[in-house]
Amino acid sequence: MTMPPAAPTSTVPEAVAAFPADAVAPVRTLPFDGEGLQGLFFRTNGTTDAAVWTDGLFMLTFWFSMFFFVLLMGLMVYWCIIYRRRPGVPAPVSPAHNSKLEIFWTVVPSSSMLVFFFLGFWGYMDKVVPAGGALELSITGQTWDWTVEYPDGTQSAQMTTLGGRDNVKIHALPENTDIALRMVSTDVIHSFWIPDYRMKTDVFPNRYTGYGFTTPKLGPEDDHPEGRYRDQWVFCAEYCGDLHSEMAAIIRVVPQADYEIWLENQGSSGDPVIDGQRVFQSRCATCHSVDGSNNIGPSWKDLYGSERSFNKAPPQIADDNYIRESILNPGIKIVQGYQNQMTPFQGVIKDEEISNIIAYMKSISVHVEQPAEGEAGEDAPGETETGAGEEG
Amino acid sequence: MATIDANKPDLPAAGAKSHPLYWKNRGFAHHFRNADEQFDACKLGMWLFLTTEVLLFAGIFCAYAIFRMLYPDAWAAGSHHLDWRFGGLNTIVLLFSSWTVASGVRAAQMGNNAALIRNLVITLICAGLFVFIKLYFEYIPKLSAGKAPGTFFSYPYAHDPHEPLWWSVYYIGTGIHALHVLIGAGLLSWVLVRAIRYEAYGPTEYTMVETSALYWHLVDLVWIFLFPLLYLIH
Amino acid sequence: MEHSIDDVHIPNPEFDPTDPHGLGHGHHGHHIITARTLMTVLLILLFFTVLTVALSRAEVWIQNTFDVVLPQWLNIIIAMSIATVKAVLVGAYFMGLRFDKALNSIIMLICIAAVICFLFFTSIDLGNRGAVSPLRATVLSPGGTGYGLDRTYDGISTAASPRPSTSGLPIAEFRRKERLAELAMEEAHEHGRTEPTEADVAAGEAEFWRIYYQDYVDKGKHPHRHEHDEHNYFAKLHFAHHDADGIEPVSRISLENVAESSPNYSKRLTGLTPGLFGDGSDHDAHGDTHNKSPNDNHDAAPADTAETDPDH
Amino acid sequence: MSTADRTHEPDHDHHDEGSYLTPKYGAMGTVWDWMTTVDHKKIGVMYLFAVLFMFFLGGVAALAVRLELLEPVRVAADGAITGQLFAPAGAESINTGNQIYNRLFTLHGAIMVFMFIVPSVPASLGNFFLPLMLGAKDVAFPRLNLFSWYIYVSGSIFGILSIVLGGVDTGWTFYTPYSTTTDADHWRVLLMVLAAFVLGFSSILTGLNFIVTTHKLRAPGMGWFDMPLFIWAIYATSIIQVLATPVIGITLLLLIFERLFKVGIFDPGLGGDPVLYQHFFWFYSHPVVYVMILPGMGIISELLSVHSRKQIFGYRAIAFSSLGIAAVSFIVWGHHMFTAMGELASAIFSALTFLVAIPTAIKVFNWITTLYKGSIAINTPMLYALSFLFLFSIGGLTGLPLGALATDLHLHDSYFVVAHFHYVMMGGTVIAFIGGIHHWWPKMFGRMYNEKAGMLGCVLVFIGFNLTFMTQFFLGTQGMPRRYASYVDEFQFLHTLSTYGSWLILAGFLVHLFNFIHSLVAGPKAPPNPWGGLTLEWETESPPIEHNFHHEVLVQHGPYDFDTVVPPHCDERDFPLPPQDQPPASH
Repeated sequence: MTMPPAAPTSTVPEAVAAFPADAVAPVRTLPFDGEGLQGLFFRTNGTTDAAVWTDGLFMLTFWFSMFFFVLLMGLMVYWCIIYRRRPGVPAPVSPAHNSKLEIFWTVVPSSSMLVFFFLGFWGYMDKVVPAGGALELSITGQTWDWTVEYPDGTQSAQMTTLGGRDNVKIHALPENTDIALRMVSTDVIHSFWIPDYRMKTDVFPNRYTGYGFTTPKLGPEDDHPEGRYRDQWVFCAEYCGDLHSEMAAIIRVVPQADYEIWLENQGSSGDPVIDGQRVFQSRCATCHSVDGSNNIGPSWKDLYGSERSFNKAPPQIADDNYIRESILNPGIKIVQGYQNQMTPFQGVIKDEEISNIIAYMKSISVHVEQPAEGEAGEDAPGETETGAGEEG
Repeated sequence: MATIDANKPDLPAAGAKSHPLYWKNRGFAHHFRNADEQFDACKLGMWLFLTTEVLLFAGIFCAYAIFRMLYPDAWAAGSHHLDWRFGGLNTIVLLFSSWTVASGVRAAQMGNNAALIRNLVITLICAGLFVFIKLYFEYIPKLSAGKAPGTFFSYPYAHDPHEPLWWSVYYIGTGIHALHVLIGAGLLSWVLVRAIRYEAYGPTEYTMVETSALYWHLVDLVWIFLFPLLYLIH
Repeated sequence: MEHSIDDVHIPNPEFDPTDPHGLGHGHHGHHIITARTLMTVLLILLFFTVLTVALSRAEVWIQNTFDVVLPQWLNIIIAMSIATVKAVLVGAYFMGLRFDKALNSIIMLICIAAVICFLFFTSIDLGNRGAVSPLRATVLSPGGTGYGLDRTYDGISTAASPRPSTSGLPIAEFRRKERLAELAMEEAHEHGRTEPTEADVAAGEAEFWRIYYQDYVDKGKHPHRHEHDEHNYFAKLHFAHHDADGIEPVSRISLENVAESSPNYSKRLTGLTPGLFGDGSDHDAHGDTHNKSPNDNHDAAPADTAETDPDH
Repeated sequence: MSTADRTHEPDHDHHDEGSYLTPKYGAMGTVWDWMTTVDHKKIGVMYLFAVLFMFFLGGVAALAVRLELLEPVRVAADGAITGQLFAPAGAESINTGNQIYNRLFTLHGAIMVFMFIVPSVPASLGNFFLPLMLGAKDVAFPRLNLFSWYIYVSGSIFGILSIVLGGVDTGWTFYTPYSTTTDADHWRVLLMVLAAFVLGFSSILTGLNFIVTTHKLRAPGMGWFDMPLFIWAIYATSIIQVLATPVIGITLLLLIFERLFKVGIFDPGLGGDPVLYQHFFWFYSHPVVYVMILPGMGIISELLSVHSRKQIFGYRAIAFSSLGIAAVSFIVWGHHMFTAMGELASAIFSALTFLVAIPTAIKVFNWITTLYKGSIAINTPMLYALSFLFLFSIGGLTGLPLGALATDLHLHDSYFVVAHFHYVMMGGTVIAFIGGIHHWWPKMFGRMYNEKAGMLGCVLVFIGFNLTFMTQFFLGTQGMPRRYASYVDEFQFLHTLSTYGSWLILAGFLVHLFNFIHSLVAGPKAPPNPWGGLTLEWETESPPIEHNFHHEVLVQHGPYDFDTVVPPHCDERDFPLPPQDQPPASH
């Protein structure tokens, strides 16, 4: 495993270490630390005001429902037993309706519905309106990945394998901070769901949506061998295609100081190959591999400089221009054997990132003369999740 | 089969033509109690069907209203590309045909087969005229200028980026309406053929005329709203 | 037991077994509308048609002659009221609802109620997206992102209009650029060049706008309709209102003023900052917004335009 | 119930007729006879077998989906992929397996919604029993009825063709822009959309037919409030079908245009709006939820009343609540889109959504009160009715947190929603449907089924159902999104339980299947009125004769007057009346 360019110093907790801190953990689950019945429902008790409100409202409806359910089912079973049919015995005459009773059981539930509506609406407004001065994250949903951009333009390059999936991006957030999300999609509808904050909102192409939440305050219960943090899942909740179920990310709530170090470590390393590899990991690894295996898209291994044949275009050598075009406008030339599934990155990706990607592709291609045996040339291609797994 | 049994007593033959479709030879289906009930049932069924047509067009009107609200400029610009003279002419054609159809129903009720045939023929001519104006003076020139829906839009001098949407709504709305004109014309042609060949409709048997006429009026109704929305409001 | 499908129960003139008391005999229940009524209704309908057209033309005339821009809702209310009156006439007389069983009218009313629900609630949502956070109503790129346009559909011939890959441009914008390139190329060919020079591009652009306004004038719709021009998205991006002769564009509106000059677009596009994510002065928080806009590479991109701070 | 023997109408009596099932024309002739029949009973039976076949197809897809979810997909330390069932041999990525999974759940949803549950009760039991219960000889437009059957068949063929060609992965909701861009190089999605479009016409025509029949063909003496509650439910259903289905027609038509021509109305790539599609879609698809459940409610009203031999409690309240549900269903569709809509619309729709709870609650209260002082027979239909009350109550009550905005933002598109609508759709409609089939089986086919086997099947389905879907409530609240081919390890235990439950459901349905086959082949002959029902269908023979009734019927008592009327064809010793010293309360 390559040492990260900006090696974590001993003062930096391992949990917020710089790229690539992808220790393989094949089976690892997030904690189940809720209490009582509420814990059974939600795994962890709500940590923020909005989440606590939601849990409370949920439990209120639960006990309300439970009351009526037990009452009705109890009566049903009881009457079925005592009024069971006996041959030759008629059912006694009983009234066919009772206006007072019927009005009673119409009015009472109706008025409680009003309460549920107002409680729900109150909690809703709490969630959709972020606090003023919140830390604003800009989120782009894309098949099948979330790109989270911090206010300074940084994007996470930290990956892990967790709960059975590769390339789960980790996005660190400072504890006890107001966060506002501004979200947009580049292709189809997604939905950004953080179950721990009990909140989701759909992410649309060509239109902004957003919501806000507050990160929890960390306590001793969040201490791990690698440092103090709390992981929270992000899921895509609106069906978006083949890898909908893989469109997950982790929000890692860390202390403020760790957050700043982490943010620092996500910046450019100065080496285009390393940076290109980061872009690959954060944007491309869902669909492309670098070990030669075919995924949704062609593998990048030995791609650069090879001759590509297309469905509806004359063959071409994969050079810089081709790669640029394929990133920005992938629908123009579709490699034989693949479908037109990639989202155009036009307007999404920066020129610098494209150059880094090209540098990275060159470094893992046999069609390009590699600079020298050693450092970047050989190790970079092995620097994938599976390669790391073998070593770990 | 439960309901519609053949039950043919001797026909009162005086002056009647022998074909079973001749209006005096027509009875009613066995599961109805009398002919009036059957007539009412058919008419009720037709009205219910008309509600489904209204709701079908409601989708188009809804798309129109929503995008008008969101992109008023595109709608204003789009409306300026339409010529009110053709729209107005078509409105008059349809209103006139509605009148002839209503007169046709009246003729059937009065037992005046010749008038029924005359009215139906005029109506069908109006239907043809409507479609001709639509195609020749509207669709074809516009399409050849590139004012087409969606990606087919190739008119470079658009005034608003949402203009392709306007054309989508325009073509879908008027296109589905024109389709209904054709369906209605088909129904009326069938009535016409039966009126000519069998004298099938008279005072006691004009269900088919009445229901086809209702359909035709609905087509007219839809156009009464489409015309100002597309041509006049900007 | 024949399975005859047709209506064949013949009422016996002497005795109708299904109606032993003769209650259902004859068609006395069916109202026959007089020819005079029908003709009157037709004339009224034609009158209203002429009226609605005349009122619509009058509005245009007033605007062109007196420069008085009547509000849009007036136009809509008048036209729709007249259409409703016409529809009621057709329903009541031509379709006979007035003389028919009430049930049929009730069915139509229920149907119209459903239509109103449909329109009302749908427009409540789409018209109020920005009620709490203006951001939610913000369209990234007016006219679309171009995504998915290059997804071809093999089974269908698209020869009439090959689906372009617009590189993230709205289709109208894409066609405009196509045309500009064509015109530049024509200019180049005229001068015997194979590649257009900068001068050719400029000449092509001038030609484009000439046709643009010519088209306007030829249609007889507009020349002095300020309201219209104010809302003219492409025109206002590059050129001011036409000068006296109504054809030659004279000056460019600078990009910064676009939002101000267009109430409708500014409302949607500058809704970014106030409300949800700050107090309105916090423009920097959105400085990176246009990075995500697929068409930010194009100077005329509206999202870009509106989000751009004047001092940018 | 007694009939007025109108002796002066000899041509209206059908003394010598055989059962509608009796073949009269030889083998080929009989097939042709069935294919061209305008008899509502035959059409109803054909619908019954068709929808049950679709239920089987959709059920197979459901089982496959559950099987895949038995284990999470994991990338093991050595890079191997475990827990993925669907990937063909040699597949290198998770991708292939996911594609198959996505097609399977779409298949499940589309078949179950469009081809099974929407036509299920109205088109089969409704077709068969609506005219019988009204005392009519047929529906108002018999040929239209046959026509809508063929529309249904051709729509289903389109759907199956689409599946055979490789299936679609849009989800049954066809949300744009995914549905307009996926599988861009193939006709499959178009075929499936076309199938749904065509099936809509079948639904409209059936509903139209039933409304006219109810208005015009009630037997003499049958006022609106003498109609059985099943008819009320079907009537309300038909109103929704007629009013809502055209909107899905235009929606799917626009979707077809969108795919073929890229008109852009729903496509953000062309400036259109994907949320507009959702409004269009749910304006139909929310009311259609009540198209699914209302007939089930109608069945339950019949079952509870007949098998507890008891006046239904609050007849008018139940009848009007059916209409109330139909009316309210048109103004609550937005609760499917709380995560997509603006705040104002969300608030309005949330408030309106709670209106639905009121008529629904009224129904449940009335049903349970009906049991009070009844003479309750515990047999298969009654067990199903009781299961319905249990499961439907859960389904309804779990709608509360989904209607409240704050909780919905968490639960939307999660397994909680999946569990909720399965409790309503399957725990409600399917349970009622199967109960109804048992209840009317003797009438439809003239054979009794095995009561013990029926009860065993019911118990298995009930337990299996709760195991399958109760767990999904917890999955949803804990954070499991729906339509996931794979999931994180936290959820494995509950998913495994759920999959085991699905096998129990399968076992239950297999018991029913064999029971029905056995009954058709070797069941004992059914008497005309085995349960002592008072509605008109028990008046005629089992199975009914071709013209339904020997005489024109004249209604002389209400459908639930068990206190005062000995059921037709029944002995008073078996169905004793209560002492008549006190006047029965009438409604």
